[in-house]
Amino acid sequence: MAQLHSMKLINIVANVTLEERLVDLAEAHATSGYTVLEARGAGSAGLQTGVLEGGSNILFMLIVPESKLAEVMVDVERLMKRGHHLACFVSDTQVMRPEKYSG
Amino acid sequence: MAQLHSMKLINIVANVTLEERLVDLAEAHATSGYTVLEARGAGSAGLQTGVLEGGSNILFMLIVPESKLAEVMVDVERLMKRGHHLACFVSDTQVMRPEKYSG
Amino acid sequence: MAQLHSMKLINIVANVTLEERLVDLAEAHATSGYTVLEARGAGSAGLQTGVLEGGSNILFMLIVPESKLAEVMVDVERLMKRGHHLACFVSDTQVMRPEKYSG
Amino acid sequence: MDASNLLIPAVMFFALGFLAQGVRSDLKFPPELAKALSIYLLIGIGLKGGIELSHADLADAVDAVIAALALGFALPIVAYGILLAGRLDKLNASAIAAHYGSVSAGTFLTAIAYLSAQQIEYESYPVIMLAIMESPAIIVGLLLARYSRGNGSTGADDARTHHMGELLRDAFTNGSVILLFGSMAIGWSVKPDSLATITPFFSTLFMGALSLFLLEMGMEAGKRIGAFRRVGAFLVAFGVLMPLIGGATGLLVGHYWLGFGEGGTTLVAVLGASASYIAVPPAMRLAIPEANPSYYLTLSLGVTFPFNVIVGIPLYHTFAARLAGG
Amino acid sequence: MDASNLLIPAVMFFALGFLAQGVRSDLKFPPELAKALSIYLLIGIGLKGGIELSHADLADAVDAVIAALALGFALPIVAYGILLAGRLDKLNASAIAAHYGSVSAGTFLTAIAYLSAQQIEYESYPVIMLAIMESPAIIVGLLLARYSRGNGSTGADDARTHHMGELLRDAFTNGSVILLFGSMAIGWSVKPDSLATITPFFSTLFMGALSLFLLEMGMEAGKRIGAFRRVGAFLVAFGVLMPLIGGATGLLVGHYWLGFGEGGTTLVAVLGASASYIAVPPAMRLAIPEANPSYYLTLSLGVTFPFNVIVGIPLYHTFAARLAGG
Amino acid sequence: MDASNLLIPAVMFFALGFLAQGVRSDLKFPPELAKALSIYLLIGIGLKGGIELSHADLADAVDAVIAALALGFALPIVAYGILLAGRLDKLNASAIAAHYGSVSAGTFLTAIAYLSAQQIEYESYPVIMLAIMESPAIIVGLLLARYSRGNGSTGADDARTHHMGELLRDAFTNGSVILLFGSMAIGWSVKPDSLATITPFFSTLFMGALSLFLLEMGMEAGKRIGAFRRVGAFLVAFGVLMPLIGGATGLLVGHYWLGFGEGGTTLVAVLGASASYIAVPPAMRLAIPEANPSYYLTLSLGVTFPFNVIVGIPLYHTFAARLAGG
Ligand SMILES: Nc1ncnc2c1ncn2[C@@H]1O[C@H](COP(=O)(O)O)[C@@H](O)[C@H]1O
Ligand SMILES: Nc1ncnc2c1ncn2[C@@H]1O[C@H](COP(=O)(O)O)[C@@H](O)[C@H]1O
Ligand SMILES: Nc1ncnc2c1ncn2[C@@H]1O[C@H](COP(=O)(O)O)[C@@H](O)[C@H]1O
Ligand code: NA
Ligand code: NA
Ligand code: NA
Repeated sequence: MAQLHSMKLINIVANVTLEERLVDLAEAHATSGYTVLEARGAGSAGLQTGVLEGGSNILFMLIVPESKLAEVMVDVERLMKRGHHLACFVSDTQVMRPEKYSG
Repeated sequence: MAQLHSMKLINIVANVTLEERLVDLAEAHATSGYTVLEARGAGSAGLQTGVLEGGSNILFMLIVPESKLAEVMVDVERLMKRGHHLACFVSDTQVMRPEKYSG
Repeated sequence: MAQLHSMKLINIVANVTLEERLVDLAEAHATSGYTVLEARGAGSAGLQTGVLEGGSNILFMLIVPESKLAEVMVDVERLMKRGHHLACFVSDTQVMRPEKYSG
Repeated sequence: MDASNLLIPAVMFFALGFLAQGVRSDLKFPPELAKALSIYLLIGIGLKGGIELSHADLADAVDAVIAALALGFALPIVAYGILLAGRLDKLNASAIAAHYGSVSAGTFLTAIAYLSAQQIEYESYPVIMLAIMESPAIIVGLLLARYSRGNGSTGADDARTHHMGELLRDAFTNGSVILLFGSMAIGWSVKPDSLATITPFFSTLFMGALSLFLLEMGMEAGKRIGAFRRVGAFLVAFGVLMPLIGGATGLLVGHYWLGFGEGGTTLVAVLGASASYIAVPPAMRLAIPEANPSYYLTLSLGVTFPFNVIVGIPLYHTFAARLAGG
Repeated sequence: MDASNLLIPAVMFFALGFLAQGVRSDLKFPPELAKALSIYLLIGIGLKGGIELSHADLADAVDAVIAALALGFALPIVAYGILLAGRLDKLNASAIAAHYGSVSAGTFLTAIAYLSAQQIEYESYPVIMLAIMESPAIIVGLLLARYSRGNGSTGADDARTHHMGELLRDAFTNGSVILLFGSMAIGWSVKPDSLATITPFFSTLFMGALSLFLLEMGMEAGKRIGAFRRVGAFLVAFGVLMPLIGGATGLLVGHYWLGFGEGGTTLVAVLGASASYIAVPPAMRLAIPEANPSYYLTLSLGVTFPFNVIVGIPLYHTFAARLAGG
Repeated sequence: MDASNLLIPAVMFFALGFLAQGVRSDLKFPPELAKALSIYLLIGIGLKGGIELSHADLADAVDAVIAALALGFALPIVAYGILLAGRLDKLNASAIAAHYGSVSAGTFLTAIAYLSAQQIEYESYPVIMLAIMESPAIIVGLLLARYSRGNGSTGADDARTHHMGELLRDAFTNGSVILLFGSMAIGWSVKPDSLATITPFFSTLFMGALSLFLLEMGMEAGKRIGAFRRVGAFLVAFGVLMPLIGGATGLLVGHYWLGFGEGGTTLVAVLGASASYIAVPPAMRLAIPEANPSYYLTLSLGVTFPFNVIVGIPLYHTFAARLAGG
């Protein structure tokens, strides 16, 4: 197989109303794209059953080259500082075509 | 950006009827919360098309500090021992605010 | 807890029409199963709102032993070579019962 | 028995879905749609049952309830015996047995559409029996499983499902049971003119919504055929044999015990013959996790459901007509 | 006030959902279904309002609109004051206040079903007021939050929600507001015979769809009870007290200001008493992210909504009848 | 041509969705809802077509089918030529061409609503033509792509889509094709009184469901405008030019070949003018993966669909009226 190259996978679980902001964030950092999954759950903001918009989560996934991680996280931190309730976790991952993600 | 701290991400793919038990499990271990995504798939329990409750999966995600991993996994193992059909996989991940997850 | 064993988690984000092919791929390599989640997003193939089939993504997850990774990735690469628009990223993960995934 | 009787929307949409799967069409249904439709259909049945109940003869109703309980308790035991005779392990046998003691609302409603298309009258009690029959089967399944496990030790730390109290609780708080009895209570207690405000939604649309549901169920059934080899010839045969036993039992109960006519007897036969694929599988997931869902789902959804819709219903009706005629 | 008046489908399905949750039933609703139903219901209300508007007396309509704006601006300020008096932090107080200035379409429609079941006439203007009242409450909430934050510095880099222009934009492009006003415009402008083609869908089915929606909302309300301890006794008490204040205000506005009869006054009271759980929570998520959603969702959905449906509506109606009668 | 003719629910709900997107409203639709509605609408059309077919003149029906095939095969080739002339690469040209040879049920139904609102009669055959026209366009698209690829080598290991047999199979097992022909067969074969049981669901509600669907499609169309710069001026222009060519061709075919009146000719024009955004995109995803979906989705959904709904339908109707009048 083609060799694999290291990337960072940024995961953000937040209320669905934040989706537009997260998409803006992805575009601001010129990522190759983004992925969104509908989710429910619970946390400091309480129960998110996914039934009403005010109580529905998304899992927002962003693959970025390690070089971009810091700048993206600064923006995520800004959202948290502003008070938005979200869980953000970053994992190592590997891809076949690094150029695709290094816009 | 703020420094990142290591955590464990526990993923469990199981039938949706197990959700209530997994939530109880998360609360029993006082995690900061949990995330649930609807899923379909196939495995030893056969095809899970997601159409009927008896054949619908969820992906249950739990972020815990490494110190909590062992105790949580013991409970997950208990579910498997009881015969529940599930796939559980654990990954390393990093978060900005470790205190949030170390309830 | 039971000891954990290393596995590879292959993630593929692609249009829902590719699901059948990815399932065939999983079966061709005799994995213990597969998991599919509905997703939306954006990338080189444009905006995927999830509203119309032609613009709906899935996140296809495959847990395989490291020994199987290469052969599976060769098939994934073939799909990409054929022109299919997809994002594939591989992560390390750990499971309790390795025999389950080493079909 | 005239094949053209099968040319009703419910049956044909089921066949269409089955066929779409057969030709490997890329036709996809939103999974939520089937769930929404099954909730809608259960409420619709419940309301209908409640209205019937409000002007039902109490003695007859009680008689029907007792007959339903009898079927619900007896059939799983018969099924269990056959499955053990076929060398199936006890836990899978218990789980499968529970499905056959319970009923399939989709099959029942198809039978009603089938009778209506031929202007055949039917008693109202079978609708009530349908609601009754979910729970006993689940309970018997759990009892069989406990007995199969020998001492409850393995279940020790799963008190919620294994103590008798919880066992009953789970059987009666089952989602489908709540919907059926809840809407039955609503249909029974609400004044007719007030009920009339929701009739267009829950009654006028009913048969159309059923057709859409059966289209999706046809696809679901089609998807299970791939698992036939996996479950094996014996179980597939059981999936055809058991409805015949249940149907025959239902015919006798409907005609001789309850004294129903052609229509009502057919419906009781369908209650006996059909296997649950909505209410019971989730219950078994929790109560008998050791059992393999691909066994009971393949049987109830992939074998028995299509068999009843295409072959069973007309067959049971033919015999019901004979009994009534005789 | 006769309890049997509560035996209407809307209320009973809500109770059924609440009960199902109470007995920890495994009944599950597809989340998308509630979202689809709320869109459907908002369009249905909008169309109805638009049709009413097309043959409404303009002067009266303007009067109703002004009254709606007055309620929408005044009630959140009252709520804010009470919450601060209860030592709640300012940002949470602002967010909760906005919910009580706005309205709950589900509660409003239940009230309509309640009146219709007793053949009580009601004026058409409250439907228009419902559409009006979403926005002012949101605006007041944002203004209270800005004031609470002192200088807008923290919001500096979130221009989109914190500058006055954007603030108004968000309040008027809110999804529910767009649906209500958009379908109101359609109902107002489309020729009757052309509207008739969509009437079976948006009008004939309406009460049935509402029942299904309330069944799911009953479950949602039930799920929030677990959070009562977390939000504390004071806030739970506020969730019962505030609707009484809003309801009383609505009674006075409806009877003395707008001169409505028994039915119309009841509906204005319900507008005042109900708290939003569809339109406002997402708005607050963005505008006052610092506030804790579990507070405002638990209050509007878990406390005030059930209180209004079971106790409030009959209560407000009793007083409205007295006022009209006197 | 009177603009007030556009004041029909279908068009106005589409406009509302488009506008909501334009003002960046946070209005959200459950994705599953659009999928469920499109399934519902396709079945509804199919049933209607089948019923029409059952009392259609066979010779005329065959004639209409042949005309539909002719349009389905000819238009993609025209489109392909124009796109190559515009220097678009062959594979994207093939994929886009297939969309324009096929049809948009949403546009077709809007046209029917448009005609009905003006009490204009129309022939029943266009409904049948609609079902026919999905497949040929897909086939031509695949053939163009194979030819573009030169020797099939690249496809060597993708036998499933590249061998002629599979190619035809995919074109005919396409989900939309199965739904249309399947329900057409049901509408054609089921006895009227039996069909009547599902009429309230599939026919009475039809126009209302269509409005809801178009509201969501309006939002989808609005979301695509952002991609205009990406696809470029030439393709956007093509998205307006091609429906005019297809519409003109349809006018000639409808009037001179099929001898339809004002209504029928308008519908044939719409079949020619509209581009698929439900059936064809998934087919192209598999058959021409190299093509960029953002091109064909932006064109069919973001350019041609709104153009036809707002400008095209009244325009084609004006000319159809002239032809019929002359
Ligand atoms: N420990 C956790 N594990 C998994 N998901 C979590 C965890 N904590 C929070 N979340 C998710 O993140 C969302 C927002 O978290 P919070 O800001 O704590 O409300 C919650 O609704 C959960 O879905
Ligand atoms: N190798 C695998 N990769 C990804 N998901 C899997 C795998 N094996 C099982 N699963 C998921 O886990 C669920 C339960 O697995 P099982 O217990 O094998 O039935 C399945 O329905 C799949 O969704
Ligand atoms: N950088 C990224 N991060 C997360 N998801 C991505 C990224 N790039 C692409 N995707 C996802 O992969 C899908 C296919 O990618 P593409 O082939 O670029 O169209 C997109 O629709 C996105 O959902
Ligand atoms: Na049975
Ligand atoms: Na209020
Ligand atoms: Na066309």
